[in-house]
Order: sequence, then C-alpha cells, then structure tokens
Amino acid sequence: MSQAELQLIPRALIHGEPLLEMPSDLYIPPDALELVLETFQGPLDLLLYLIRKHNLDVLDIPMAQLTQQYMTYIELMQRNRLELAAEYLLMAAVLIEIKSRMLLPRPPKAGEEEVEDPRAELMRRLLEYEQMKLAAQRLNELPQAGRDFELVQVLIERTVVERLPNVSVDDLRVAWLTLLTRARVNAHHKVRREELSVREQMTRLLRQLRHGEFELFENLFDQAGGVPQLVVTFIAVLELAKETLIEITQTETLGNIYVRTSRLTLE
Amino acid sequence: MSEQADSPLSENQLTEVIAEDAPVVDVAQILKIFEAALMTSAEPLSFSELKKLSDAPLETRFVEELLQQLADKYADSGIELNRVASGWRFRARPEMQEYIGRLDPQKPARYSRAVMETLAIIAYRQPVTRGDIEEIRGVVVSTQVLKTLESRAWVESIGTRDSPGKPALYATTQQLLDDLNLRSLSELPALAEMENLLEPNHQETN
Amino acid sequence: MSEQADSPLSENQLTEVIAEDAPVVDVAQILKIFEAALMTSAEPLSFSELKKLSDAPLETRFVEELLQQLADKYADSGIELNRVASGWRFRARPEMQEYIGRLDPQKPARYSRAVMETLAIIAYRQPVTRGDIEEIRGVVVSTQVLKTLESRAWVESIGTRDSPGKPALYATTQQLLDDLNLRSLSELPALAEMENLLEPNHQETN
Repeated sequence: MSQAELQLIPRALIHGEPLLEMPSDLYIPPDALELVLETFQGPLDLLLYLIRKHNLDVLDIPMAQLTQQYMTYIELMQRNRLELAAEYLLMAAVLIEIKSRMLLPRPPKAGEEEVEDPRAELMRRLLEYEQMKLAAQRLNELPQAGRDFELVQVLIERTVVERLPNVSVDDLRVAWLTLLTRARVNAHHKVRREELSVREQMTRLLRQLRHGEFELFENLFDQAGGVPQLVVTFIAVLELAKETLIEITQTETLGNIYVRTSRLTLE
Repeated sequence: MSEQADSPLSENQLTEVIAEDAPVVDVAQILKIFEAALMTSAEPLSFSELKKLSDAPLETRFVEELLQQLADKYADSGIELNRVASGWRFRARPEMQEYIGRLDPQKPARYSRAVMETLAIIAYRQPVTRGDIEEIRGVVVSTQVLKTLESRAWVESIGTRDSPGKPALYATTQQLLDDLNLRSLSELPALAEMENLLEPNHQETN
Repeated sequence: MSEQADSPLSENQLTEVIAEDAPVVDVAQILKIFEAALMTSAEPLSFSELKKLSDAPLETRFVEELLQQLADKYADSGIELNRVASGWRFRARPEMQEYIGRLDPQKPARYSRAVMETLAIIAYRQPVTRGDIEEIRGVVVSTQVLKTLESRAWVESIGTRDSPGKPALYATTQQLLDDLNLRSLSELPALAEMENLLEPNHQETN
C-alpha cells in the first residue's frame, strides 16, 4: 500500500478492528460506512481513493470500472439510508455521462480538429484536488505555534495609565465654532449671544438648591463678589425662574423670600 | 554574564543531591527545559509543576538550586527570574518599562466631534437637557456621548427640568475647569468674540 | 554559552555603524532592552518597532547585528530568536514541547481535513472566492470552516471579486506565517508537481 493511500484511510476502530483498508468485496458494516462517508471529503476524494487503491491510471481512467465501483459505494450508502450529499449523486451522473460518451462511436475526424477526451475535465479536477490535498497534509505537518512550539511571553508589569484624550480650551472653541457655522447654515437654530457668567451662576444656584429644601433668597448671593456678581446672580435667579427650574415664594408682603428647585427629582 | 559559562554547579555536585538509584539527570537539558517552560508559561510555575518537567524525580532542594542557576544566568539581562507566592516566573525588569512602553500602539486619543460639541454646548449653555443639546446640534445625542463626559467627571446631572419626562439637566464640573486649567467658566473664550472669528457666509475668506 | 561573554562585537565596532554625530549607543543597555521587549511582546517586533526602543537613532544594519548577537546568546538554551513574517520573536525550541506540554494536559486542537484543505487552497491559490474553493474541493465549503480560519486570523477577506454576487476574496495573513514560523509565503512547502501526480501507481511499492 502506498504512503498516500495510508493517509486516506481512517484511523478508526470498527468492532474493535482497525479500519485500515476497504474490504475488497466492498462489504462494509453500516456504521463503518457512515465513518467512511465522513472521512471522504467529497466525491473527488472518494474517486481518488478508488483510483489510487486500484492502481488505475489517472490519465487513462477505465471509466467502466471506476464508474461501477463508485456506484457500488453510492448504492451501499443509499441502502443504509445514509444522507448523501448531493455532490455524490452529481458525480455519479457525471461518471455515467462520460462513460456513455466514450461508448459512442467517434465521429470521423473533420480536418485537423481533435476530439477532446470526455475524461479530460474529470482528470484535471482530480489532479488539482489531489495536489491541494497533499498540500494540506504538508501544511498540517509544519510546526504550528501553540501546537508544536510555544511562544515566549514573559510578564511585563505596566503601570496601567488609561490614556484619556486631552482637551484644550481651543478644542472647545473649535467645537463651538463648528456649531455656530452650522447654526448659520440652518438659520432656524438660533445661537444667541449670552453672558456666560449668568449661565455659570445658574448652574451654581441649581447645585446649591439640590437638596430640594427652601433656601433663603439672600443666601443665594455671595456678598463678597461685589455688585457685578450680585447682579449676575440676580439675573441667574430670574432666568431660572423663567425656565421654571426654581420656585420663588413669599408668604407675606415684605416677608422672607424662599427659593427652591421646582419639584426637582433629585438623584 | 560569564557566570553561567564559568561557574555552573558541576553535574557531579548536582546529581549527588538526587536519590542514588534515580536516573541520572542531565542538568544542562533540565535547565533548558525549565527556561523554556518558565518563559512560555502565563502563570508562575510551582515546584511541583517544575518537577513534572523532568523524567527523573527531582528533590525540591535540587530544583531550587537549578532555579538559582537560571536566575544567575539572567542576572545581567533585560529580564529576571522571581519567586512569587505561587511559584517562579520571569518578568521584565521594571526599568525596561519605560522603553517597552513606547511600543504601545496607543495613539493620542481624541474625542469625537459629537463629544466635543456636546461638551461645548453644556459648557456655554448650562444647565441644559439632552433635548436642548439635540436642538442646537440638530442631531440626536447618544447616551454614549453623555456617558463619556460623565465618566470623565466633566459634566454631571444637577437635577431635572420640570417638564414632561423630567429631563436631566447637565452642567459642567470643577473637574473640567481644573483639567482646562481655568479658574472659572468666564475664562472660556467669549462667545461674542468667537462669533467674530467666523466669516459671514457670504463673504470671501481670501 | 560562552560566546556572549567572550566575543560580542566590541562597543567601538558597533558604534562605528551609526552616524557620527548621533548620540553614542550603550550597546549593553540596548541589548537588554531588545531582549526584554522581544520576550514580553505578544507579537513579533519589526525593525521599526525595535528602533523606537532606542533613544539614539539606529540603522537597520546595526539593529540586525544586535539581533544576531542576541540570537547567539540564546544559541544554547531552551528558547531561540526567530525572524518571521512580521518581525522578530522568541519561541521555545520545538524539542521543548514534549516537556512543556506536560504542564497543560489540554491538547491543542488539530484542524479537520476540510479546514486544512480550505487553508491550503487559500494559501496556494490566493486570492480565491468560496466558489473557487468549492470548485477545487468538489464539495460545499461550510461557513464554519471559513469562520474557523478567520477567527484564528489565518485568513481574511481582502475584498470582493467583480463578478455577480460580489463574492468575498480570501487570502492568508501574516499571522499564519508567524504561527508557522515562516517569513514569507514562498517558504510554504512546494506544491507537488502535477506530473508526479500523473504517474500511475504502476510500480508497486509492496
């Protein structure tokens, strides 16, 4: 038995017997047949097996013999109700077609025209497949990382610093300018000029009122900030009231004014 | 670096350590095996694991001597053999970190335009809801964008607006000012000035 | 093992290679850095990555000399320095596998013939479509087979063929070459000559 043939044959135990070779009478126990079907990679693989096993010449395949052997397998598999891939049946049709074409009398040679051997395409495919099959075997024999050798991987302790993007004031400026540009294009987005410190105060006030309780109006103001600061804070309070973010209440005339966030859901 | 050439324990010295009837240990070979195993293992190797690497039984004392020899071999190299709680392992010497760190493919990270624009809107228009941001940007603001800014502690929700759905109100934090090296929001570029930076649409920017 | 102690290129010899006005390279130090970097890196390191490890600019020829010196240092150890498709890396010598394997009794997967034949066709006939592979193998190629190869990062889709259905074109990756310890596709085993395949088994090899 040739080396190539050995590799084709499943290394399996059937009823305790190693299945090394197809029995010549082609009797195969049904469960072995299933294994055989799994072992062959398809009709080309099965055909190659038959050709190599019976020392047939790939270049001059005796079609009758090969077709008959192939059909025996197919019938066996079908009789055992093994699910046969469509490719196997298609190949059977191809073989029978080639065989019948070879039986037909060849038309008399018209001039120099050569009549192509009906087997040529099959031969080409068988050889191409066999070439790749052998290549796959050799590829699999190459030492593989993780299977046949290990890669060196020495520990390195890194002080893990998650690199967060740096943002500069300029980045903010650019972002805002982009927004402005777009706002001009889409005229309905009004981007108003606004004194930023009012916004800052609004945020500060909301934070201060976060607890949800009433706060004395006067307490919202930072006296030390000077008059401009007081004005800005006052505008911020009005702005918050306008946006209904705060409630301002006074129970009696000239009484204390209280401010709280308007039914703010606190987190 | 010359120790391993000049002063390994001789085979005689070492083989004495093991039981007399045990197979003779090929010290050079077992050192190579230890070296390869320690270099490729993801975890430190314990004495019992190291012993499995030898066909002949090894005593712990002998394994320890072999490891010491291996450690000496690497005394003057970029890596070192350490004993840790669960066994022995190689690691890069800490002073190598500085150089090896350069290989990190990490590029200076950048935030997406969506993140930067959202941050700008929150900074200049705070307190704002997601709806406000979406109105200004003209597109939906993804949760991811806000999460990015919140996880950086640059913005936070400071309450909710009393309108349907109780949308959260976002504002910037002290952290943002610190990171931008500003004392107050008023030090941000003034919007009015910025508008002047923009050429009116119809004008040519020669 | 004594080469590195006795016959390294002297520093003078080596520094000659680099530009005259460049900072003087501390050869012993750079060797340690290369060693640590190559041993800790999960991927092979390219020349350009290795150059980044040095403060002084290094010429490729010089880097190559340093790597040769490093390879020599490990000539008689359990590991070896290899050049593969994507750069340089250390691996345990294959003959160590027998021992190292004892530490992890889980045997790595061997791929089925379907997987290996598909890989061979992609490797030797690339770029190929799934249809091309099916044509050669004579059977349908399951998605699972291609997924297996793709998840191992051995093959990847590199585009589509401009034919009906725009089928994906598959090719092998550098990772495959690295994993097989090869530098280029040309180092793959040569294909069996078709003529040899043609020879019928007339001569019996009893």
